[in-house]
This record gives sequence, C-alpha cells and structure tokens, in this order.
Amino acid sequence: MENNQELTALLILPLLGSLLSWFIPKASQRLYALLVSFLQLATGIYIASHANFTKGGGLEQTLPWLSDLGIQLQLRLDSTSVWFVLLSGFVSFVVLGLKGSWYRKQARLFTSLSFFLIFAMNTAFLSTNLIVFYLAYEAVFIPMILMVGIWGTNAKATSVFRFFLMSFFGSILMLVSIFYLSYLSFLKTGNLSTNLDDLMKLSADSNISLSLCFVGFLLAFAIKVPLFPFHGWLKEVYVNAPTPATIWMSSLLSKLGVFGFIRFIGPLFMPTFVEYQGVLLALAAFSVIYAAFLAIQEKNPKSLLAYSSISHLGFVMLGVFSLSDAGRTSAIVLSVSHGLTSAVLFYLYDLIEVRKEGISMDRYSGMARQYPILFVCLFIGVLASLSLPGTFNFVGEFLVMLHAYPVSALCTILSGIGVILGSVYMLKFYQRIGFGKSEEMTSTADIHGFDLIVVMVILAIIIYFGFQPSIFLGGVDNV
Amino acid sequence: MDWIFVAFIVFSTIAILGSLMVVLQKTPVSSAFSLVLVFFSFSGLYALLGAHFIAALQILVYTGAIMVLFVFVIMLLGQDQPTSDLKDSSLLFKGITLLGAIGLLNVLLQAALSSKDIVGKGVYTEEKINEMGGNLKSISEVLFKDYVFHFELVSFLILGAIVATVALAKRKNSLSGGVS
Amino acid sequence: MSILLIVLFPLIGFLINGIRYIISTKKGTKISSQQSGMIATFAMVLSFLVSVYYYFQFNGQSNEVKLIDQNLFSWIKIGAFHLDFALRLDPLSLLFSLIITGVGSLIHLYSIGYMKEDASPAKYFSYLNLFCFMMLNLVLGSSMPHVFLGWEGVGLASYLLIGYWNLDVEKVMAGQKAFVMNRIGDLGFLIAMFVAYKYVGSLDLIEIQKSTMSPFVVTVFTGLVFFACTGKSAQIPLFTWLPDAMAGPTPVSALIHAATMVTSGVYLLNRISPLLIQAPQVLSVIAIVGVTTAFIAAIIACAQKDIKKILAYSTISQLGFMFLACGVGAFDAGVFHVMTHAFFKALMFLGAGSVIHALHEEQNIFKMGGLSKKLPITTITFVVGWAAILGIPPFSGFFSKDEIIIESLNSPYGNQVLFAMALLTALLTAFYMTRLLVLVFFSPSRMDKDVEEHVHESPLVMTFPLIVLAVLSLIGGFWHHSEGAHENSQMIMITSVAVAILSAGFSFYRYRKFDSEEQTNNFIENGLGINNFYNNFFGKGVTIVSKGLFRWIEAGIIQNGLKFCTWAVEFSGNVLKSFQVGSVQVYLMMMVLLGLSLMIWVLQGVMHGVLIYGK
Amino acid sequence: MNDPWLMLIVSCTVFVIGLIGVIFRKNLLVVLMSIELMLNAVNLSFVAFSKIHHVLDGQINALFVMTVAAAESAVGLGLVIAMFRTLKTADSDQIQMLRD
Repeated sequence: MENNQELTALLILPLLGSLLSWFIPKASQRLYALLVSFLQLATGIYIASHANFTKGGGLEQTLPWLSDLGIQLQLRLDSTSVWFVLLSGFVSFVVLGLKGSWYRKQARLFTSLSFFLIFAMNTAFLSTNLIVFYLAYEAVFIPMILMVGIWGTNAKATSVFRFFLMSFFGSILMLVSIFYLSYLSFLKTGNLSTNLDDLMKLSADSNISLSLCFVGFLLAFAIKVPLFPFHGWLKEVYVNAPTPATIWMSSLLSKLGVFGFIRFIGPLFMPTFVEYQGVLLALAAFSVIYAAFLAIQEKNPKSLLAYSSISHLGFVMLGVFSLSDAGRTSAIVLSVSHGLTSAVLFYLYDLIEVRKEGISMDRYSGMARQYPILFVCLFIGVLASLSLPGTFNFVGEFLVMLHAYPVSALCTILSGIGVILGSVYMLKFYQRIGFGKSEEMTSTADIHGFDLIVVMVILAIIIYFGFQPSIFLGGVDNV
Repeated sequence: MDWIFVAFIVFSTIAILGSLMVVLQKTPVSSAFSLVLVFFSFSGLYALLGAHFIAALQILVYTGAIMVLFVFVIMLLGQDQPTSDLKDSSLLFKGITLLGAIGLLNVLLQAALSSKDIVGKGVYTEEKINEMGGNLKSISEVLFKDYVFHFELVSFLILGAIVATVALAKRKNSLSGGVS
Repeated sequence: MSILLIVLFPLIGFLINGIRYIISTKKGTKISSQQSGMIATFAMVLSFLVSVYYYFQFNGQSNEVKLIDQNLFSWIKIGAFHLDFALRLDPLSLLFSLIITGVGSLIHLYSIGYMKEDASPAKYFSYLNLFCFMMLNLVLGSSMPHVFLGWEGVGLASYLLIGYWNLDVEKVMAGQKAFVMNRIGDLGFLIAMFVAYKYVGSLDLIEIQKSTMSPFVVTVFTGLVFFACTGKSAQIPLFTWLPDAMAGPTPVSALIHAATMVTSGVYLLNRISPLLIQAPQVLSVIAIVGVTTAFIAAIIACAQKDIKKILAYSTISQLGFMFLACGVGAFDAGVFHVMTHAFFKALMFLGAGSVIHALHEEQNIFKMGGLSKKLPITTITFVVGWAAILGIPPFSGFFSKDEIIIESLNSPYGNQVLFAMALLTALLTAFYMTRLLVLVFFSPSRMDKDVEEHVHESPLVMTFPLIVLAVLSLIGGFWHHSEGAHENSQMIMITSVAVAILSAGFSFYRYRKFDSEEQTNNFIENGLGINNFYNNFFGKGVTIVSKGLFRWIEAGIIQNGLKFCTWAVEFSGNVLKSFQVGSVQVYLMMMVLLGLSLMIWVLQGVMHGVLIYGK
Repeated sequence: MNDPWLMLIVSCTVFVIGLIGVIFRKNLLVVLMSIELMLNAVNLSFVAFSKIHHVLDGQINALFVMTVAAAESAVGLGLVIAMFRTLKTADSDQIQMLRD
C-alpha cells in the first residue's frame, strides 16, 4: 500500500466543481458540467493507472482531522474501490450530458448538487474511516433528495419522504453500530479509533459478539441496495425522480450498498456473516425472482426498469454473499456492468420519453420504425440487461452464479429462474415500446450528436468487456 | 445584634417584598417603582458585602439608566392602565408553575445552605483588600489585568446593542405596511 | 489458413450489412436486396470454402490428427478459474460447419430473391449473418461458455428473425415465445456448467468428456444438458415454440428452424456422448422423449392446414428421430440424420417458400393445388425432398432414417417399444408428407382466380438453391457408411420402406381429388392442447403469480408497511406538536419544570462533589 | 458581614419570584422587569460568593452582568416597541405568528 497525495484530487475536484458552478453563466452550465466531470474521470483514470492493485495493493492517504476522537480522513484506493470510483466518474460524465428540464430550471443548482453528490460518493467509496464514510453516506442524500424534490414529477414528496425515512432508519442504526464498535475497540486497545483497520481486529476476537452491530450495518446497506424486504422505497423514487437522479440512484447509489457490504461488513463481521450466510443467500435469490415477477406485471416502463434493477442487484448480492474472494470480485464486475447497463437504459428511455409521451406497457407504441438507431441501441442495452453472452453483464452474472453454486445450489438455481423471467420482462419492455404499429408520427429526429456518441461508447464498453473482462478480475490473482 | 445584621434584615425584607410587588402590581408603572425599591435595597446589600463599587454601579446603571428607560417606554406606550393578565391564566397552569417554583426554591436554598461551611481559599481577604487600598482599587487591579480582554469585548456588546436598538427603532416605515 | 476465418466471414458480413443498414436509415436511402444479399452470401460462401478446405485437410488423416485448437484470447480469468476464448475443429464440428455454411450459403442466395420486396434487406441479411456467426461459434466453441455464447446468440438471432416483420404483434410475440422457451432450456445449460465446474474444475469440453465424475453427478450433468437441448431442439416438453416460429420469413424457417439451430441439441448430445454412455438412465429418457416427440408431432402434423406448420411439426418429429438415435447410443446415426435432414428439410421449406411466394403469402394447403404445372422446378425438387423424408431408397433420408430405426431395435439401449413407435412415426410421416405434396401440387386447384393468374415460377436465384439441395438430398446418403449390419437389418429396412410406401399410397388415394377443405380435428390441430395448456398454465400462471405478488406482498405488505412507517412518524410528530401551544408562558413553564428535574438529577451528584471538595 | 451565605437565601428568593413573574405575567414590560429581578438576584449571589471564597472574580462578573443587563433591556425594550407598533399590544400571548 503506497502513500499517495493524489487521492484528495478525487475529492477536491468535484467539490470545487460544485462551488464554481455558481459563477458560470446559466447557458454554459451543461458544457461546464461535462468539462468538470471529464476532468474528474480523467483524473480517476490517471491515478488508477499509476497504482498497482495486485495482491491487495493500492493507494492510501491519511489526513489528520479529529484525531482526538479517532477520526481521520483516511482514503484508500484498492481493487475494490477503484472500480466504483471510476464508475461514478464515468456515469456522472454520461448523466450530465443529458439534456432536460434540469438545465432550464435552476441550472446552477443542478450542476452544483451533481458535483456535490459525486464528491460525497467518492468520499464514501474512498474512506476507510467509518465515521467519515457515514458522513459521506448521509451527505449523498442531500443532493439526491433535493434533485427529486426540485425536478421530480408527480408524487415526488411522498416518495422522497419514504426514501429518506427508510435510508435514514438504516444508517442511524449503522451509526450506533459504529460507535459501539469503536467503544469496543477502545475497551480492548485503549485507543479511540474508527478506522477500518483497527476495528477489523475485533472480529478476530471470538469472545465479542458483534451480531447486533452486524444487523445495524446489514440494514443500512440492504436498504440501500435494496434487498428484498427493504426495497419498498425504490420504485416510487425511481419513477418520480428526474432521469439523472434515477441513473445516479440505480448506477451508483445502489452500488454504495454493495460496496458497503464488500468493504465494511465483510472484514468487520466475517464470523457473523458466515453464520447468516444461508438466510442472506436465500434473500438475495428471492429478491431476484420477486423483483422479476413484479417487473412482468408492471405497466410503467420506468417502474419496470426499477424492478429489473432490484432483480439484478439480487444477483450482485448473491455474489457478495458467496463470501469468497472470487465471488466478491464477480459481484464487483456485475455491479459495474449493471451500473453501465442501467445508466444506458435509463438514458435511452429518457430520450424515448422526450419523443413520445405516455408510453405504457399496456399497448404497443411502434416507435422502432421511426427511430431505428435509437432502438438498435436500446436493443443492445436490453440484451446486456438480459446478460446475453458476449456482454459484460454475462461475465458478471455467470461468474456470480458460478461461484455461488458451490455454496448454495438451490439459491443459484432459483435465481436462475430470474434469468428466464428477465427475458420475459425485458423483451416485453422493448417490444411494447418499439414494435407494433405506431399511431402518430412526430417530427423529432432520431438519436444523434452527443447522445449517440455517449450511448455508443457505453455499449462498446459493455461489449468490449464482455470479451476482455480480465482487467476487472486482477484483484484475485493471488488466490 | 450588631447594626450590620439589622441593616441586612431591613434591606432583604424590602428587597423580597419589593420584588413580590413587582410581580403582583397591576399597573406597569407601579411595578417599575417597586423595582426601583428593589434596586436600592440590593445596592444596600452589596454595600453590606463590602462591594462598594458594585453598590454604586447598581444605583447608577439600574436606577439611573435602566429604570428611566423602562419608565420612558411605559409612558411612550401608554401602559398606565391596570392589566388583568394575572387572572387570565388557568388555575392548573398557575398551580404547576408555583409547584415548580417552590421546588426550585427548595433546591436553590439547599444549595445555599450547603455553602455555609465553605472556607474561602482566595487571596482577596478583607485584610488584603484593605491593604491594597479598598474595594475599588482591588477591583480595578483585577479588571484591567486579568479581565481586560473581556472588558473590551463587553464594549462591543454594548455597541451591538446600540446598533440593534437604533435598527429596531428605525424600522417604523418599512414595518407599518407589512405585517399585521 | 485458420479456423478463425470460418467464423470471421459471417461476422464481417454482419457488420458490413449492419452498418449499411444504420447508415441507410440515417440518410433515408434504400438499399437493394441484391447488394446486401450478395455481400452476405459471399461471406457465407467464403466461410464454406474454408470449411471445405478443412474437410480435405482432415480427409484421410487418422483420428488423432483431426483436431485443431485455436486459442484466440484469454476470456475470463479469475482466481483458479481460467477460460480461453478458443475455437476447436474436429470431425463433428466440421460436419456441422459444412452444413451451416453450405446450406446457409444456399439459403442466403435464396433469400435474395425471396426478400426482394423487403423494406430493409440489409437488416435481414445482417441478422442472417449474425445467426450463422453465432451458430458457428456454437459448434466450434471449445468450452461450455463459448458454446453457450453461440447457444444464446442463435436464440437471439432466431428471435430477431421470427419477429422480423415487427409491425405484426403476433409475430413479435412468437419471437418472444421462442426466446423465452429457449431460455428455459438455457437455464439447464447454465446449471450444467456450474455442476461441471464444481466437479471437474474446468469448462473445457474435452476436459469434461475425459473427466471422471461420480455416476450421480454424471446423471445430473447430462440430464441438465439434455434439458437444455430440449429447449433448443424443440423436444417435449419445450417444443411448442417451433410451430409459432414459422411467423418468420420462410428462408429463416429453413435455415434456423429446420437445418441448423434446432439441431444444435443433437450436436451437444454428441459432444458429451462419452458421458451419456455413463448415464444409462438419461439415455433412456432421451430415447423416450425423442420417440414420443416424434410420434406426437407426427400426429399433430396430420391435422395441420398451414404448409409451414406441417413442415414445422415434421421438423419436430424428425428431431425426435435424432434424439431417439442419441438415446439409443447411435450418435453417429443422429448426426447423419442431422445432415440429411438439413438437406431435405431445407429443400422442402425453400420449396414451400417458393410456393408461398408464388401465391402471394397464401399458406393454407387447402387453398392451393395443381401447382405442378405452374411451378415445375419447385415441384420436382419438392418431390425429391418428399422421397427423402419418406425414406425411399436411394434418397438420402432412407439411409439415415433406417439406420435410426434399426438401431432403435438393435442397439443395447433399444427395445421393441421404441422400434414400434419409430415405425409408427415413419408411417405417419409418410401420410402427412404425401398429403402435403398431393394437396399442394397434384390435386385439383382450389386457388382463388386472381391468385391463380399470377402464379409463376420463382426466379433462378431461388430455384438454383432448390436444385442444389435436391441433388444433395438425392446423393447425401452415400457419404456415410454404416458398419456392422445386423442380420435383421435387411428385414427392418424392407418393412419400413414398405410401411412408408403403403401409407403414402393411402394418403395419395385419399387426397388426390380433394377439392374442399378437410374437416380436421380441432384438438389435434391445436397441438393436442399442449400449447394451450402451456399458455394457460405457465403463461397465465406467471401473470397470476406476478399480479398476486404485487397485490399481496408488494402492495399489501411492503407498501402498506412503508405507509404505516410514514404514518407512525407523522403521528408522533402530531403528538409532539400538541405541546406547541404557541404561548410563551407555557413554554417557559415547561422549561422550568424540565430544568428543575435536570437540576435535581444533576445536583444529586454535584452536591456530593461540593461536600467532598469542601472537606 | 460575617455570614454572607444569608445573602444567598435572599438571592434565591428574589430569583424565584422573578421567575414566577416571567412565567405569570403577560405584559412584556413586566416580564422584562422580572428578568431584571432575576439578573439582580444572580448578581447578588455572585457578590456573595466573591465574599465567601475571597476572590474578586464574582464582583467582576457582576459588573459584566450589569452591562449585559443594560444592553438586554435596551434591546428588549426596543423589541417591545417594535412589537407594539405592529400588534398594538404588549401582551406575550399575542405573539403566535410562528405557530403552525
């Protein structure tokens, strides 16, 4: 683990972007946002490319903060966090290019909130100090809720309230657990610390039962992911949020939960984790099927995508809960691929919605004939979502199931049924929008310009990594 | 029974009765005058304690400045009518409050009683103060050495109060049309 | 020369046509069918030539040499799991490549004529090339995930081509049905991979073949693979998608749903044949499923009116034969039948396409008749196909089919029941194929007048593939030499041919003068109700389950629970709000009371402290 | 004065009376006066403790409290005037605008 001063750049850049956006004229906000997020992505890639992640290596940076309370700004870029950080950079670049009401109404606020969100997200992904992680984890809410509140539609207030309530419930329990853990560590070592490395030593001590703390963390992250009984908030928020917020939620926010499982729950509570593995695997598998079933009967395309998101995240969790290094890496692969896929699907759906209002799964809209390129892109996105071999998602889902199978054959087979159901609802989604006879013709042009380039790039990445995923799999070479 | 104790009894009786009158009088003007009575008796109590400087200030600041302000405001607002606000509140409310107040008094008095046996450990005994040249000199010694920074800060506080008062008084035109 | 070229040419064709399609939609220009078709066909022909090159390479070599591995790149490498993206050519995959590229080229060629009027031929041909690319990946893949790539890829191409005319919702739904039912089978494939990885530690097909697993694991593994095959090869229980898949353009039906994709199940069973031998239970299940499928599909075919549906059920039936062959351990016979079937069934589908084309999309055989005079080439070639499927010597079908029938009795896994069923199926096959032939080509015309006037023979670009396939159907049988004839094989051969001819004769007699619509049994025509059963049981079942889950669990428990939580928060807020009466005095009172209680609580301790301090 | 702790009793009594006045009275002028009472009571105890402990800090504090009290009453009376202007009353229960 080498010490590196560059990591703060990943935090400072978005923060600066957030502040400076207030001084940029409204008309050039989109350009500015793209520029800053591109810079951010480039910085991320630059830093990541200079690090050596094999054998648990990475970059680390410690800045003193409230050292008396055992709180430090400890950042770590390792083979787990690097993909999430890069994903956040990439997705934000994609999302900020999307035109919409958010660039017409209070554009400065939107850009500012966006970069603040990225800042908080990156802090959460990088920090190994639990308190700092918690702060960032909560800070993510602020821009998220404001975005839904300001640019959202219909029942935004209730949905946001539920979202906040559930997430806050979980994270408060996590905070209490963090305090308790640091208290325990204080009792044991005499030093007050909330650093992951110090707290990790607790789980080795078999005398200390950490089940309650485990539950606290579990709830916080399971709500965020979300896992089956905790997914109630998701649909309404996804539907009512403006598209950038939806993409952020499905691509990044849910990954924050996954990341929490991998980064914190795994090292902190391994013995307890193993104890509850069976239940959790069952929950993950059930999530997959349950959400798939719900997606089938869904009439609103955006809700359908929301449920499909839950279903796919069930797979991710299956990988995490297999509790092996390979399973974890597979889960990361699937997380990244799902992040890209859902980003592109929501992105394209936004483009479709702009072209035609009132799309429902009840009838055929017949848009494919009119916008052939848009629908070619959408189809590839749908295929990726079906995890057809040759796409990045297949690699992830295949590896996840491959590594979950030895742990629990039943759960793997059950979640496999989700694959079948996935083809039912995703094809339905595509067919109902694209096929059939279209009633009226509008004059809006087919996908073009920036949108086309962005979508093509993501799709190219999805296909490229479908065949060359090795860059993601390096982390477990030493197994 | 030395004269100091007698003076103490007199002053404290006036103070307590006066403060009761402040609370119970119906017209604000009477309350204000009762308050003047209280201030005077407090000044006497300070003098009994040997805090002559504070005693003088008490007269100057409270009776001279604050009370004038009060009386001036009462006149300005025309609050010379007796009010019945004491009777307005419900009996339950009064009961609970009185009970609480008596409880508080009980606690405070216990605390006061417990300080009976305290033996002072500071350096400023009566002899020392006399040696230094009296109360005023010893206070200024402490005030301008140890507390000079705080003293300066207080001037800012007063400045702020002046500005605030002026601001409040000047808002006549802007406020009259807005709220009501 | 490298085997990569075999798969590369279709890919290039796919990309060229795909990009041309996108550019044309962008610019709004129209692409001619000839151009796109020639590109696609050329790609396939090149691929075919490479395959032929390897055929001559392999010819005369010993069996050990007949294996070429080509490692393209490292695909997935994680921990102990290492997977290469590698192609492998051996006699089995070479045979399949030859069929795919050879028959594929012909069908591409045929499509140029067939899709002449189509709006977006570039799209169509890019899909066809995509299909061939995926199919070649399927047969040339060296590891199970690679095969799976092709396996899912052909399903995708099949979906796209079935629903090619996507303005028609019915066709789209047929495509979806095919895709989803295939996916059900694919789940078996996936799990088979997991089982293999768990017990073998590798997914390379040769390693799996050579591995020694416990009998139970072998049974599970082969059973799962077989389940996957039933999906792709339209066997019981997953066969109902194939008749619906006829919604696609006819060349597609010929290529995908007759010659190549549906036979991939047979390919896969052959691939794992060393393991199948170790699992006799699975073998017998395969045989039973195969022969039952063959029989049931034949019965259903007898009552069909749609020319393509008859051919579709006939395909299912013939696939059943192939599975029967695999099930009785006669894997070679199965593969042989795949080849001959590819020839004659593609021929018949293309012939049917020619008829449909001539009659302007008319598919009901009772609205045809007497076409032999107007479509001479089509008729002659179709007759060849008919003779082949009936198993009349020396047509190709005779050799392969009779070998299967013989093996079903003689092989160590065969028995009389299988044999009897197979024979019965042959009888039915002869009946319904003759019915089709007679009603379409020889009986009195039942066509509408205006349709009849426009009937014309297809152009050369369509008849040429017919002729080639007819020749292949005629001579294809001689490529395979069956060894070790039993003493009763002569007898069986004669019996089966006799049965076929008798049945055909009866059918000919019955339908030769037919001039009205036949009253067929509705139950049989609708596929013995199996399709309806699936629709009602699984189709509606899924809907009911999903609606039920939504209604009872999602809306009932989860959403209401959430509502309750929000309500509880609001309620407690309201309760606390009632303390906010808006009177400063009350607030003060509360403050005093609270302060007092805090004071008492704190002072308890402080007073002790003071006392101690005092002392 | 040899028993300064007796002053504390006076101080406590006056304080509680002032408190009762703050709570009971609605006329803001009287409330302000009661607050002055309380401040004075505290001042007295400061001075008394200064005597008890032989330190002068108590008296200094009393000085500061006086200044604060002066500032407070000036601002408070200003507020009362401002309020009287808008609401035409000096009763505390009329100030409810922030409720609900």
